[in-house]
Amino acid sequence: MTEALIFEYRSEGRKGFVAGPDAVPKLPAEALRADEPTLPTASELEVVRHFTRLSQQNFSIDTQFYPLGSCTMKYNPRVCNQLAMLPQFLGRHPLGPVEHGQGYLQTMFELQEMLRIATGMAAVSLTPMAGAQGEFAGVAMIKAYHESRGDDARNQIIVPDAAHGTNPATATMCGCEVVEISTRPDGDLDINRLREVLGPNTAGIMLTNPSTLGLFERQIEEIAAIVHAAGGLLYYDGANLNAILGKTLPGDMGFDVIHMNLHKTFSTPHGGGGPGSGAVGVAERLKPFLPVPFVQRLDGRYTWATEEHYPQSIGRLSAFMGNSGVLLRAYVYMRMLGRAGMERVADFAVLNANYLMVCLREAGFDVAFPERRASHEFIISLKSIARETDVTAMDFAKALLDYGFHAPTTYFPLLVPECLLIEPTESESRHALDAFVAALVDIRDTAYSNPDKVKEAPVTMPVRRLDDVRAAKQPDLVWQAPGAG
Amino acid sequence: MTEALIFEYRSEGRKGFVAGPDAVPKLPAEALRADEPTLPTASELEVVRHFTRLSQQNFSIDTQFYPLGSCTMKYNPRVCNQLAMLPQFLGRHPLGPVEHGQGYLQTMFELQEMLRIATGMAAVSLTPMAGAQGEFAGVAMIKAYHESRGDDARNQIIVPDAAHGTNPATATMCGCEVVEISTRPDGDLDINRLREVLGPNTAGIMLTNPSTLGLFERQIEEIAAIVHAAGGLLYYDGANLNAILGKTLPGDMGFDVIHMNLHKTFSTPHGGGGPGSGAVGVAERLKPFLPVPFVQRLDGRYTWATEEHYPQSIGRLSAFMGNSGVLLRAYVYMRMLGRAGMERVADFAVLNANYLMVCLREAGFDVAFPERRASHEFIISLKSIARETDVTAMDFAKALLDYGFHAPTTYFPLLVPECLLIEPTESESRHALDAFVAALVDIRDTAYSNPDKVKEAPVTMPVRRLDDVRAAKQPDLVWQAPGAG
Amino acid sequence: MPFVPHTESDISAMLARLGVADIADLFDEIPAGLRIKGLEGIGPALSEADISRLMQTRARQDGEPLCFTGAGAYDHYVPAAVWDIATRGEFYSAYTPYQAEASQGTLQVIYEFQTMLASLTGLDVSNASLYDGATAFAEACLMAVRANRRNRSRKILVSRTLSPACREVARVMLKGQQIELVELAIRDGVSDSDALNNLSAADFAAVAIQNPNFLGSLDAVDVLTDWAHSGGALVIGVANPMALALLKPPGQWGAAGADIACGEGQPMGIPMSSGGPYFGYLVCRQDIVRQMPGRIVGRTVDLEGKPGFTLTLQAREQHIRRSRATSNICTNQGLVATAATIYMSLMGASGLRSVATKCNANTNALVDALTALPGVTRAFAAPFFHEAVLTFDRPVAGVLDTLSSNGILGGYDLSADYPELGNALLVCATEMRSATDISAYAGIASEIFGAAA
Amino acid sequence: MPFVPHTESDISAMLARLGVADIADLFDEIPAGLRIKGLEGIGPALSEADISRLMQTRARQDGEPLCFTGAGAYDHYVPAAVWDIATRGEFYSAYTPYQAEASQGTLQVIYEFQTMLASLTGLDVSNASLYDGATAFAEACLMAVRANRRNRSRKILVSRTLSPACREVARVMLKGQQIELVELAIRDGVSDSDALNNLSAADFAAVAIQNPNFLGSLDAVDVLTDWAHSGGALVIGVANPMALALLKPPGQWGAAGADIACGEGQPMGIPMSSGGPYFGYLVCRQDIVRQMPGRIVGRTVDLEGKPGFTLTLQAREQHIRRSRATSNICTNQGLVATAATIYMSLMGASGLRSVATKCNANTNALVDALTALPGVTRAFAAPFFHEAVLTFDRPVAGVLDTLSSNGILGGYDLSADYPELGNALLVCATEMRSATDISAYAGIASEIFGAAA
Ligand SMILES: Cc1ncc(COP(=O)(O)O)c(C=O)c1O
Ligand SMILES: Cc1ncc(COP(=O)(O)O)c(C=O)c1O
Repeated sequence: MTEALIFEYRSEGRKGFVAGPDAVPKLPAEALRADEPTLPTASELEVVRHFTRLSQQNFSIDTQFYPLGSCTMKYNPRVCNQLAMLPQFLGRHPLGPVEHGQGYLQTMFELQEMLRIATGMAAVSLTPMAGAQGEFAGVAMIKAYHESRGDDARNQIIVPDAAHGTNPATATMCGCEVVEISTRPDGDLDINRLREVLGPNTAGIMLTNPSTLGLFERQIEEIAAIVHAAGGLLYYDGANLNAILGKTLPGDMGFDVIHMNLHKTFSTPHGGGGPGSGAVGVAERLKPFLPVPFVQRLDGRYTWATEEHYPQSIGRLSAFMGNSGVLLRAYVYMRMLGRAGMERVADFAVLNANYLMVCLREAGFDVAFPERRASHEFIISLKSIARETDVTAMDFAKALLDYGFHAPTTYFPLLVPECLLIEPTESESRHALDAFVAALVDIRDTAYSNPDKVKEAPVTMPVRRLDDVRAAKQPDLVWQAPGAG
Repeated sequence: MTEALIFEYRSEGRKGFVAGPDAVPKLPAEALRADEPTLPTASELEVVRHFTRLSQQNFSIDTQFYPLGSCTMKYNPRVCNQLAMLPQFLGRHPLGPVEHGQGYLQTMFELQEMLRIATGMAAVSLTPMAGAQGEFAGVAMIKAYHESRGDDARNQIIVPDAAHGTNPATATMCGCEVVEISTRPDGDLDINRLREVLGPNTAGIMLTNPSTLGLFERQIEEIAAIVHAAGGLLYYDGANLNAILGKTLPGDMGFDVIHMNLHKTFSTPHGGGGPGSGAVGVAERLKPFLPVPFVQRLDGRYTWATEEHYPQSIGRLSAFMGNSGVLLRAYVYMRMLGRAGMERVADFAVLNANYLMVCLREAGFDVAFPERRASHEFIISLKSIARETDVTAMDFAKALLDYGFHAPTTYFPLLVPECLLIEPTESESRHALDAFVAALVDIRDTAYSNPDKVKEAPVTMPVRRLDDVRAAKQPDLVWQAPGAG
Repeated sequence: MPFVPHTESDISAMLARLGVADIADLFDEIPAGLRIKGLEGIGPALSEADISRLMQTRARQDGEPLCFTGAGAYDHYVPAAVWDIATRGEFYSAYTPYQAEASQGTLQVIYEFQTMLASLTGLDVSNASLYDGATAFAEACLMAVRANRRNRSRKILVSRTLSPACREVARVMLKGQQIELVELAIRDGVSDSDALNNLSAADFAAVAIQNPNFLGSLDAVDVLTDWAHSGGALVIGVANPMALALLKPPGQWGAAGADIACGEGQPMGIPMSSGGPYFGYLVCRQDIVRQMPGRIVGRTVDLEGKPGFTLTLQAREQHIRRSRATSNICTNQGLVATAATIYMSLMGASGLRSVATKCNANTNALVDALTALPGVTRAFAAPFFHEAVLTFDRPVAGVLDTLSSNGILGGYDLSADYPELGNALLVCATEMRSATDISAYAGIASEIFGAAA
Repeated sequence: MPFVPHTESDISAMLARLGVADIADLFDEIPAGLRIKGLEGIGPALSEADISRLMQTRARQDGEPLCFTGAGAYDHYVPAAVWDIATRGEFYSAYTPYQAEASQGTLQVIYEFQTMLASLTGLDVSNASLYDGATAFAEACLMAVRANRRNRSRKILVSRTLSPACREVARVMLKGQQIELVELAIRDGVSDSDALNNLSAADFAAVAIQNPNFLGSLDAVDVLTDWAHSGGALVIGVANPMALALLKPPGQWGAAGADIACGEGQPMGIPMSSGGPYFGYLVCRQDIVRQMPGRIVGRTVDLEGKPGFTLTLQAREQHIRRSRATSNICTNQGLVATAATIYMSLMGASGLRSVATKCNANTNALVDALTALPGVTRAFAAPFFHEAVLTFDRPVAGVLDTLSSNGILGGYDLSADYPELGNALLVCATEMRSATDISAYAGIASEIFGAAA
């Protein structure tokens, strides 16, 4: 059943939430608004019912297996939410004095430390509010580093063609030029091409390792050596950290700066699109440039490190210090894992991915890099099925929804045609993986026996396939009261 | 999609919730159990997913209009839950000293007072844990009263034929004999018949007013007079208090004892069947017999009233003092309503019921008592439709589910054939009522045009109609591990 | 208007449809003399912010003392997921699952609940919950009287080691039906089996035994069970489900096992919450299920043969059988049972065992620490699960007061319920009590008892 | 194992299927020299009960001081329903709605969110949220530079009354693209319109105005808007959505209205939470929507013609346009926007207006109480919404310290950001502050300032 818009519960003269009797504002009349904004006039019950019903129209980790590649949809422990929402944490004003914040600050300090250790970097700042902002901080630090040395010509950022879109977009935002380099058929970087593009304009290279192809870049040490030799720095996109947690350290690989997606590796919830956290870690030489504020400990007291202490800092990226509530959740998660638990993350994320990859390969699916180990994710290509049946990766994705599975990432990375990027995560059971294989096999069988049926999918969702072209051509982005347009 | 049983996630050797390393119990070996109980071995994610998915298979107030007659399914404000679950309330040991309980005890005392005022009684005890236990307390007090006066022969309890099943069942539990009396065609009690059955064996009469027919008993003053004259006492089943809150008082009507269903009138959640609360109020003469403990105030300090203070008390009905958490929710609700809000409850519960009744009558449905005002609920009879189309009240009920409405109460009270007992409550909007009327009209149209379609309903629920006969004939009440039976 | 959605224009339109001028007219069947002006004495409405502030103040006022009291309510850790899920609107705000097709969530949960309770207790079938452990015990007694077809006795032999609250509630609930509880004496903290020599099992509809008993001790379950059965009495086993993670369940007591088991479900994920809502569980042998009070969920199939769940065996219940029902219970503790089901699912058998074991270890540690003080001794030698009785050289009340003013709930003073035990205190240390907590207790106790700590 | 469901037997079966002996073998593509022994320095795992105890201790340690500080984060009441619903698993644990058919819940909520923000600000279209108010401001500046087709300026004129944090974040985010923020001076607590005489609007891509401004005052929005438009500069309006319940929205400033509006969404049901997660909103005129950064939800139809919601206009975004995207933003603040949507739905326009009005009254009461003290004066005469600047006869820091040790957050010390204002303090009293709270502040202040209170 579709759900009306909340505005359609409109009832003339209904009062919203009762906040008690009104005072008259002490404000000049000409400053006041004349119209009434289009906000709902629904009763509390209608509001609760409306949003509860809407929630039921979502797939989520709490209700479905959600193997969305590159997104690390693992279990978000409920206790992380519960403890992050303790009233004192929720009620703390961001500008409150440190005397009323030692508990909070200590927690943030310890989180910085744990993240530092988990990545092998020299220091961590928690301010970036998502991966992309972490990237921004990282590239800005790289630029600031070069500038601090008078090395002003370095404004090229190299990114592999398989990179996530935020990487090139970030480079542009930082005023850099993007140089794209290709991937070899074996999935590793084309290192000869890299050599060609490196030069006096090279600011740095952005990599994620394992890459978005789900492959560990085996030449990483060599890459680090030649980029450094060319005067460039290495940026690590930590979106895929889940694959290596406790196994190897970006710091050891030679990276100078890294962002971590706490909403992936450290299991803070995605919330239907955010909030996230893109904490950044840096090698010693980038420490002076870290975004402020972060937390420092002096004589057992926790205080803010600011521009005052770090005058070369790239500055501030948020009004206060990032997404604190997200950081609290990550902290709770990490403390509950402890050392052994963190090391197990990569063990089982990688075991699950390889198991799923092998099961699918044995079931006859084309794995994009069959000679390679999967990291925490891997790619299958449906190109030959699409050619033979006209059933595409998109159709498979939609059909999976009817089986009660969220679809993997489709059509990313761009270089593998008709691809599904599949990331099961460590929190799914073998049972779930086997059921997912069975569903894909079933869909493929249907693709050959009755392709139209697959192309019709989904049929069990609140809506059938949506007209995206119309959405973009005739954008309907806000509701207009009938007769109001 | 149906959901597997939680036991079917069983995975050999999986550990449950991690509570840290195990100690060895200091217990004699022969006292220990040898087998392992059949508890789930699911992962935390599987548990969360399983129960979240199961929850989505329920209709509820938070998701559907739920006009279940006699059940008062009104909005349960979320804040009541939030405040009842403050950590100090949750963590308070029931035997904790009153010094660590003044906040809690004061709240309970004030709740007693508010309920006393709202019913016009002399005193209130909160211990009964649901309506039926409140009834037990009430009848036990009536018996204790007669016994205290040496009036030992009084062991008959009179109940109208429209009474809820708990009324006669309670009388039996208290060791009384049940005398059923009939209802007149106009819906009021057959007062002549009442006169006949009254006598020296009469312990009392149990009434609910408005009755389960949704009608206010107009002869109540006369009834009270003759029952009292015959030496009996009057019991008020407060399940229908929503209809008269702030309009009239059971105490004024002449009732000696009343139970209130806080999970109806005072909006504590039903929770899929409970917990409830059946607080009891009494007139002066029954005060010595109230179930203990309750809260008393002495010199501004709140303490427990126990057998010590009330030696004639019928005693205790629960290990501690009833369903405290439910009581806290009712308290918050009442304080948020305040006097004006409480008076509005009956206003709008009754307005909604009469409006819905009139709309249905005008749409051609047979209202059971068309000459009468509805109280907070009313009855329609589908007898003629059933005769003409073979589509029954049960079929209507099932068909409503496919329209996204919970069904009204069916086949109760027993004396109206093919009946639906409909209680909209004050928290539903006119919009919801109109949509409900439209659905019933639509189902009736279908009953005439395509009766099989209605008899097939529901088709949008997780299951189709269930085989109740098989359920009772071959009871499958617990899951057996395969091969274990 | 709080919780009423109507606007002025809705109201006028609705009244017009009804042909009345005023809402007050809808109450015209109430005799004029009975109509009131309103609820004088009820204060004005509080906003949500105001009531929040008020309740927070009251909650804070009560504090969060360190709890070493058990005696029927236990301070266990409740995982965050339990109530997060149980209070989802679809569970929280649903009614009893009368429309099975629209209530499969609740119904399946309860079926799973029944399975877990049956298995924990080692018996065949369970109902869907009763109000609390004490009323479950009373219902078990009533059930036993109905179910015992070998004798027509209206007497139940109840050990004095059985919870005083349960015995009191049973007394109240059994009184009307003239069923009598006969007390079996205590010796050394357990039921006095020697006293059985003076009794005949045939005189009793049932014998009721709690294990671990109210005093924390493991009781003589096998002896009592076999004695009862030898005379045709049924056996009612009362047990804390947490203990059943470790201990032989009622279904395995003696040669044939108890016939009925019941108890307080609170330890299964339910906060102490000043005493409720908790839930009572009641399980029994298959052959007496039709004497079971309360709701029962069964698994069946729908018209397409797909499995589904529904309330069943309703002919036992008040809404069908009315004055001849097995009980008057209607509303039970569904949501609490739901939470318990989630709790038991999260914990699994191994999780429960681990908690139970920690409770046992912590109580041992506490007992050791306290009995090291002069003037404190163990009352009995019997092995205990997670509660034990200590005897003091002085009245318990004063000791508890001092502890309380130091933020410690020191245990349950037994002197009113068991005067024969002298200055006796029942203590409990669950898995929640750390070594530091236990030292804190011992520290204050050592000041009281004047030990050179 | 916490959050890993595998049993030993699962693991062996899976490894067997993979043909490897050990999980470690799956990491064999990592060069040997890079493999580590594990994460030395990370402590052992804590159980859920232990981490709960730890976090509770830390939370308690920080206390709950009475808050009279605003400066970008406001202590409003958040109805219980807001986060109860927002944290339902289906909202909480979903990803970005890439599969629209399986994400209609989130998508419809965001469409409703967009509608509310557009309406509150009086503009045409909204995106689905940005990180916070400060980054939204920076993105608004970037957007204005892209959108202004009349001039190619890379300068933005920004009033010094605009939040220092917003200006700093914008500086950081704009630097790489060589976009410059030019400061417009303050006079009497508002933007100095006279200073415009020395400037030409044509030199700026946009003019940015905050109203109420950071100092709480109502700023000269009409004059500045018209001046900007007269020279072809766009106008970026920055506003607290709570204030928009009462005040003329950016879309109505001056003759033509602001072109872009943005701001911090925290007052809409989001706890202060040490600074985040909040959300930034960004709205604009229809004709420049394709320069908007961030996600946008549109309503469309499915193949049966039924309405449904989907992410749209994605060609602006990084995953499609990559280095030429409008922004690098990907993950936004979806859940927080969801909570805000629920909050605004509960409150409605009348509820917001009532809160806003109370805030205004309370801050007035506070200002009156404090300025009654010797040594405390109002800094400016300009009308204010719910924040005002007070000037002290002594350094602010010492006063705040004394208040803080009495459990009161007394406001925001302006002396670092606005040294020209002297000993200036920005205070705020939201609807949450009772008369008692205000007297408590005034009481301590009167002790400090030595008044005969
Ligand atoms: C590989 C990669 N890099 C960067 C990002 C950007 O992170 P965020 O969405 O948190 O900005 C993502 C996530 O979508 C990603 O998968
Ligand atoms: C009229 C009436 N009386 C008594 C009861 C029994 O109340 P409870 O279910 O709380 O025991 C009910 C509720 O079902 C009822 O509707």
